[in-house]
Amino acid sequence: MSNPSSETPLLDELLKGRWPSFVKEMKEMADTKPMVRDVLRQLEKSYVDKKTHWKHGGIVGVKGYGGGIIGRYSDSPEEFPGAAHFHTVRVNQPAGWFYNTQALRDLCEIFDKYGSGLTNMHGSTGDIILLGTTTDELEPIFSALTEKGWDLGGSGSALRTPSCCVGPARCEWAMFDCLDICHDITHHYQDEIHRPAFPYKFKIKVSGCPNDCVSSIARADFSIIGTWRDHIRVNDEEMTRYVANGRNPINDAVLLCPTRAIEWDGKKIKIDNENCVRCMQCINAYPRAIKPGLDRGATILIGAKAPIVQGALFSSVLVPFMKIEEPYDEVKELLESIWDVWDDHGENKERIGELVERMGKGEFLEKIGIAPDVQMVIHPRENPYIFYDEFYEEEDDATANK
Amino acid sequence: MSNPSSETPLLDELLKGRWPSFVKEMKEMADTKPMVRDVLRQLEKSYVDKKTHWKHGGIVGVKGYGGGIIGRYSDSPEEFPGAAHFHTVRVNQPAGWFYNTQALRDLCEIFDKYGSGLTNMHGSTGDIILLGTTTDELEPIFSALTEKGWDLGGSGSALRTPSCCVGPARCEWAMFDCLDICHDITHHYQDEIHRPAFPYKFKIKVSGCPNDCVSSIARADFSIIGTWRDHIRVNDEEMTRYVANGRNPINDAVLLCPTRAIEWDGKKIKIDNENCVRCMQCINAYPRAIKPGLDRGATILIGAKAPIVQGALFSSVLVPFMKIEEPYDEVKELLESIWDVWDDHGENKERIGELVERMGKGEFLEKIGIAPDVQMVIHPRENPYIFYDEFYEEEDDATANK
Amino acid sequence: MNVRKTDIGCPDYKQFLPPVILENYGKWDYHEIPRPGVMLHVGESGDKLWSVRVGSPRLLSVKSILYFCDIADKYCDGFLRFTSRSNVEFMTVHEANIEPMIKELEGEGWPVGGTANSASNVIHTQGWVHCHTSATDASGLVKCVMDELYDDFTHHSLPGRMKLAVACCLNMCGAVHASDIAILGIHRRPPKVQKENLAKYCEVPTTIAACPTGAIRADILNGEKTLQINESQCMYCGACYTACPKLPIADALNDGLSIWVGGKCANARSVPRFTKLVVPFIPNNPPRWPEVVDAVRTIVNVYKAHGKPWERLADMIDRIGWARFFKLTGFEFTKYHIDDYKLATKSYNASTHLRF
Amino acid sequence: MNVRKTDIGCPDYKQFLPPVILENYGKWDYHEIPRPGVMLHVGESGDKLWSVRVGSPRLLSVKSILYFCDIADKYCDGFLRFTSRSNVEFMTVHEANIEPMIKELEGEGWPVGGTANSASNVIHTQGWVHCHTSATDASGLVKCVMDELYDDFTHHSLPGRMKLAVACCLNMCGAVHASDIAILGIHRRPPKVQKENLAKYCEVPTTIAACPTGAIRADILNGEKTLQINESQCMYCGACYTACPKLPIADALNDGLSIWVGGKCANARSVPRFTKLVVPFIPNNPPRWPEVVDAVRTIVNVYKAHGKPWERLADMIDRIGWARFFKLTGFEFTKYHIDDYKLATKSYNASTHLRF
Ligand code: SRM
Ligand code: SRM
Ligand code: SRM
Ligand code: SRM
Ligand code: SF4
Ligand code: SF4
Ligand code: SF4
Ligand code: SF4
Ligand code: SF4
Ligand code: SF4
Ligand code: SF4
Ligand code: SF4
Repeated sequence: MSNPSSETPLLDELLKGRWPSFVKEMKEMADTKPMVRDVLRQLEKSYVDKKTHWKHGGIVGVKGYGGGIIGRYSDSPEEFPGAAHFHTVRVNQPAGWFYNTQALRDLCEIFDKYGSGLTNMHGSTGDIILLGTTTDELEPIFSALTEKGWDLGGSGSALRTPSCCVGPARCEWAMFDCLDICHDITHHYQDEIHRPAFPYKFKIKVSGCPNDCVSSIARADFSIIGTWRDHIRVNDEEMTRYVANGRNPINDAVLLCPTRAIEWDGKKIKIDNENCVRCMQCINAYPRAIKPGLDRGATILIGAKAPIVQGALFSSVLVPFMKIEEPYDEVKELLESIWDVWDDHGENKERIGELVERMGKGEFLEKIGIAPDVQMVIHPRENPYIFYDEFYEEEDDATANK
Repeated sequence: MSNPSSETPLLDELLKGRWPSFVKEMKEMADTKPMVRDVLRQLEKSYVDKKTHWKHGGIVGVKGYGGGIIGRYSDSPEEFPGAAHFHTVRVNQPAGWFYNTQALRDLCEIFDKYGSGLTNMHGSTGDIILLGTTTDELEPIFSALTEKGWDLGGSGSALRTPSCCVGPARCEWAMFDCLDICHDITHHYQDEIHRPAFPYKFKIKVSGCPNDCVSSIARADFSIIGTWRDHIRVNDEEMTRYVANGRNPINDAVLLCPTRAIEWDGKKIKIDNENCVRCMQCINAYPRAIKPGLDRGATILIGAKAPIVQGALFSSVLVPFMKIEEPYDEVKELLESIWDVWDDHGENKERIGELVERMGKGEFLEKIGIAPDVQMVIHPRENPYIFYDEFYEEEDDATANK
Repeated sequence: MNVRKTDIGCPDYKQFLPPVILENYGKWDYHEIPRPGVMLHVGESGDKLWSVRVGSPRLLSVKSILYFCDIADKYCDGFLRFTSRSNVEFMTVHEANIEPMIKELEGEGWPVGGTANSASNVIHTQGWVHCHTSATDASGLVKCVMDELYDDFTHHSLPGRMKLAVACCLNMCGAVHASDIAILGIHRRPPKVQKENLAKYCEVPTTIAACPTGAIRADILNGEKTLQINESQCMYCGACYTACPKLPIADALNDGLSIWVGGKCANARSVPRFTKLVVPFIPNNPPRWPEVVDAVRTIVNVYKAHGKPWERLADMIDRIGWARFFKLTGFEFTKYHIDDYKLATKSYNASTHLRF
Repeated sequence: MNVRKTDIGCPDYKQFLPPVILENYGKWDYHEIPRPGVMLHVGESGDKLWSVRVGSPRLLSVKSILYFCDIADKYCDGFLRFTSRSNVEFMTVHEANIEPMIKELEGEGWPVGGTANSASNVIHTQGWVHCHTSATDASGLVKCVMDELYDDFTHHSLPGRMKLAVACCLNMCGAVHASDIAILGIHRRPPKVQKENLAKYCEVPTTIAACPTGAIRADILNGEKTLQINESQCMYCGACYTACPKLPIADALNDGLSIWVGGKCANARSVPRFTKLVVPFIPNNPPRWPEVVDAVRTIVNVYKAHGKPWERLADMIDRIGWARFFKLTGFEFTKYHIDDYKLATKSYNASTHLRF
């Protein structure tokens, strides 16, 4: 039999170049796994045909779970029998994507034994992904995983695996314990993750500060982003040291501040805290000299999603400031009241952001019991199409005229 | 009979105060004109009832014209017989709203003779308005007007009276002859003004520079706004003189420039002309020291309107730069190609801005034969819903695969 | 017999331009504003032209216009003009005429001002004086507001230009959608259909077609055609009343005013901007509308206290933020302030840029 | 017999945190980036933690993961982490370990970099490797682009942060809608309905319901239920193919790529921004997609030449204007660039702010 590389001349082009090659990763497993070899051959065919050779066909899963597995089948199973089934298993990552080597070695062993031995570290939503196994192996793999303390992630119309930035574990700017709340919420809502019961998918992402290192504002239905309410802390000495080292706070902070809230006169940093919009720029540029305040919490935003169907949405402010403290009851109550309204009013495959848009944010706020706040909008309405709740009836009119 | 003032106690409150009183204006005519007295009495009733007492009811006009008169009837003609008919006559103003006293005296005589003697100088669209006359007087008033060289303005689904800023007549910033083009267009399109044949109203307003003193960008379907293409002219000596007089160009220009395109080092003005967006601020602040360039013309924008039905629109860029020169053929050709497309595709009561919105600006441009230009948008599209004109058919596919 | 003249268009503006303008046409060099209400334009030739701006209620009797003619004849060689805001401008090359002319005008109760950083005159509409869809009176509101802002019209008392507008219904005949401060008359209920004998007074299909939201449907009453309005679809625009007198929309109890700020038309510094809602509803309280006047005064005071030179109200609010604007004015932020129409999403705050 | 375990959730992260992190948890003082790919975090305690960031293709075999484990055991006391962009981070308190560890990793072909002002790794999706709706291959594109940007990953060669993303269809599983540079696979034609025997393979009502635009209608063929697609309503999203295998959307001739720029997620300086279209269509040209690589290189070069410190691509374009960006890159501006979807109006230039 010929060497597998000769079967994939186009893909072999991707073994060249300096960036690590996914083809190399696949070939490494192809040597021992016919499944991977067939997937590679099928991929080569895609490179020739310029189209995918996967098809969708029915839901697969493990007992008692409504999600966590993405079923995938070759459209040419005769040609690529090893690729006939090639489902992915989504495994819930630990908060912050931290591992010890023992845990990873356990996972590798399981993935090698029951599947292709290929992974995505990690999927876009944050899961550990075992890229490819057969329907038969699903139950065994699930048992092996739970045995070692791992569980599945989400898919379908369910809560998806929450994720968070590295936060307090390694970052000076984490305004609350992102890892802990991410872990806590994941455990608290196991049922919502594993048994799809929502109108559509729901994603939670947690960033410790407005830099938003998990892109929560763009990719989560419910975005928790750290912020502070009190004054920025400044240290003129440290700034003087930066300047001595050749840094220029006028260029790196003053001129970049979106609201012109910071001044530097060569000696002192002055912050107009009333106008500071917590954009992080001066802090990012001078971590030793400028630090967030100490009255910390998070802004909660709602509704981000990719463009299908109504166009992409970013999350927008729902609660300008909330303290984020164990046991996170306030967050959970908010989540549940949102899910209730979504349950009552959401259409099938309607993301929460689309519901807010369709219903109107003012109406939505009323339904979840939050008072309108001017910080929720960039500006008040520009059109006069106000539907007033309050007005007089004709009978009042009659009375009034008497 | 009692003194008219006692009939209108609420309105009499508006005789008080320092600002000139419209009630005083009306009362002046009420003394001699029962029509005005009844209108005043009806207005007093509105002040008591808190509602209008006018009703609409059928179109009135002069022979051969489809517009120019707004029919108005009292809803209580028995109570206010003088207000039974109280139509307005819209008279086309001269470009720039300049008059000599003889012309005004002529108008006053006509308005006094055939109507209420009340006017609006001017209506919001720019017309001279005779506020109130009866159906019988319409033909006589029209003859008297034309006799003295005046004609009606527009109403209904027609071209409305174009208007323009004071421009070259008294302003140093007029980038072209706004009065002349306004006059020329008005005369060229008499038929379009007087005989409604459009899907809806169409307004043209002409401003000599981006300050837009006739709010063309907010209130005209077709906005002609002066601009220049070459470099701003600066005069350091004049600036030095302003500074000697206590002015501060850093505050009045440098910090207010939207693109930071202007610098002042205490001696020299420096303009980054590539980045100047022609916002006028530095020029407005220092007319003697900073002046627009000399390669002058106008930006043409399309589509402004008030909010009914789809929300208010501003005009948006259609032609970033056009030379505006007699006989204004380029402007006229553009206008006509727009009207043609509107005629073919506009729905009843659909303003041109709404059509552009519905059809898509790209499509609209194609229809009127203008090439897309990035200056027409704030930014390129954010969503992936592109409908491609070009693609291969299945047959091509078959061929290609052979 | 005379041939009936038609389509003669407007008279030629050139005959109405004073000689100094004809000579310096397109060749003006610069201008100054020596005092509120007076502009000096200087030509490249060195010629000078003074213009005196006079506030007008816009609704003018021919008597007042004739009075203006007298002034123009006396001081301005018989020329005058009106502005795009309905003010009157008296132009003269005789500097010596300025003071006596102003004195005479002011003596007769005509305010001189409205230039540069003063409150503008108010662009407005017909209201109860002449329109059938009006939810309020425009001229009355303007009178009350300008009485209040009189000193701001006659002085350069503001940080920057301030443009006001009033419209009496959602048609917004004027500049309400793009003014620093705007007062808008609003209906809050659908027209009340006078179902009986309706078809006698109105053409049913035309009326149905007139409704922008498709809220009107044909109905039958006593075997005759009539109309009905779907309340939840109606946005109270009054277009149907224009078509059919049996659908009056005026409703003394539910009509009133809303107040808007932060629009602008000029491209100066920032791009043009739409006006934004600040007070959703104030009941009609003629003849002096004190609540409206108060609200306007509040806004003007905040602008005076917090605006920086050249800043329009919109520019100031950009700088201090809407939250602070609501705090400073004391207006309440409600769900009505949150857009829920077509482009609403674009007004949501999709960032953590917040001021605490 | 063992009880089947379910709903145990993810393991506790605490067990995976190295001791120095447990001790300094939430008490970090500041950080520095001593060289590309290396971060130093200093605790209030004075403790120091170095992290080495390694670029990963994301699609990893267990062999590579085990190799990473070996490295972590050797240099990092057995701890490591992955980033939100699929890079690997090796953390150590032993400064002396840094250089040998980097040498070893680089020796095995693992690039160290991706910090601060370097090109980021590319957030991407499944493509032909695993997804049925893909219009292109994600992993292949990423490989080609990162080969080209390799030196920009390993050096701080850019004015500011530059975040890249690839997605293989409009579902945009990732960050395409908010990245500095994004490559998006697109279909340009509706699925081709395989009408015969369709009902045997798919549940017709579910498929009809799956279409976001309502473009799919039931039809009858040979007396059996089948489907038809209204071409002019279809926006090529592929949702129907997910529901029914008889509606394949992949189409070698009409599938391809589009290129987008100027999105961002961080609230740093400016608010988050959506990505904008710059190249509407490039045909698929595997295995090296040279036209795509060229376009990305062009954009990166313009950014390098014209960006100012800290500016993201979006910030730079704000400053120089889109017209200049198109001029500098040489990309053609076409009608496809002009939005014609729901919120299009908001993207029209409603001002005379123009650069000539
Ligand atoms: C007379 C008039 C034009 C006309 O044909 O009638 C006019 C005349 C001048 N305008 Fe204007 N503008 C006139 C209406 C406008 C309008 C429209 C309006 O008021 O409805 C605008 C746009 C309004 C808006 O943005 O909402 C307008 C925006 C400007 C600006 C930009 C102001 C800004 O900073 O936003 C300038 C520049 C300036 O004032 O520095 C300007 C400047 C000027 C100058 C200085 C031009 C000149 O060199 O002569 C004139 C004297 C200004 C003054 O009043 O101090 N003119 N100007 C209008 C007077 C109206 C009135 O009676 O109050
Ligand atoms: C007289 C005038 C107000 C004034 O007091 O000055 C006026 C009065 C009317 N307007 Fe207007 N509009 C007047 C300028 C405007 C403007 C301002 C402008 O032209 O710069 C606008 C906003 C700009 C625009 O065109 O969008 C305006 C937007 C409307 C609309 C909404 C149109 C829309 O597409 O949004 C309507 C409703 C309609 O057309 O059915 C309307 C309809 C009306 C009607 C005809 C209502 C009706 O159906 O009877 C009003 C007659 C009132 C009356 O009793 O005379 N009027 N109207 C203005 C015309 C005077 C003149 O010819 O000089
Ligand atoms: C490790 C990671 C978090 C994690 O939990 O995995 C991380 C870590 C740090 N980020 Fe981040 N960011 C990480 C993804 C992000 C993302 C999300 C993304 O890349 O998809 C964003 C938002 C992206 C966007 O706007 O599109 C992000 C926006 C920032 C910013 C704001 C950048 C800006 O100017 O726009 C900062 C501040 C800075 O760099 O000055 C920041 C700063 C930092 C700091 C300096 C925080 C700290 O003090 O430790 C960390 C090192 C930065 C570096 O790479 O130089 N981080 N950071 C992520 C590394 C991804 C990678 O492997 O490349
Ligand atoms: C695996 C993953 C891409 C990857 O390579 O990492 C993925 C893969 C798929 N996504 Fe996704 N999405 C993945 C993250 C995302 C993200 C990013 C995120 O979560 O941060 C988004 C954008 C954010 C969002 O949720 O809007 C995303 C937006 C979509 C959409 C569009 C949803 C929308 O409302 O706009 C669909 C379509 C759908 O749900 O029918 C979709 C559908 C799919 C499906 C299930 C398509 C299908 O019907 O079969 C893909 C399965 C591919 C496969 O072969 O496994 N995927 N998907 C990501 C999940 C891995 C994980 O669990 O960690
Ligand atoms: S989001 Fe903020 S707290 Fe979290 S890692 Fe990034 S910079 Fe640190
Ligand atoms: S955090 Fe941002 S807004 Fe606040 S002072 Fe610093 S740069 Fe300005
Ligand atoms: S628009 Fe420009 S040219 Fe016309 S009057 Fe105003 S400032 Fe002068
Ligand atoms: S005209 Fe405006 S954009 Fe141009 S330099 Fe002057 S202030 Fe700046
Ligand atoms: S705003 Fe409304 S009520 Fe006022 S004049 Fe215009 S159409 Fe009439
Ligand atoms: S008021 Fe306007 S929206 Fe309401 S029914 Fe009449 S036309 Fe329709
Ligand atoms: S972007 Fe589209 S093709 Fe790519 S993984 Fe997501 S759903 Fe599949
Ligand atoms: S591709 Fe999308 S839009 Fe087109 S028919 Fe299928 S589901 Fe509908």
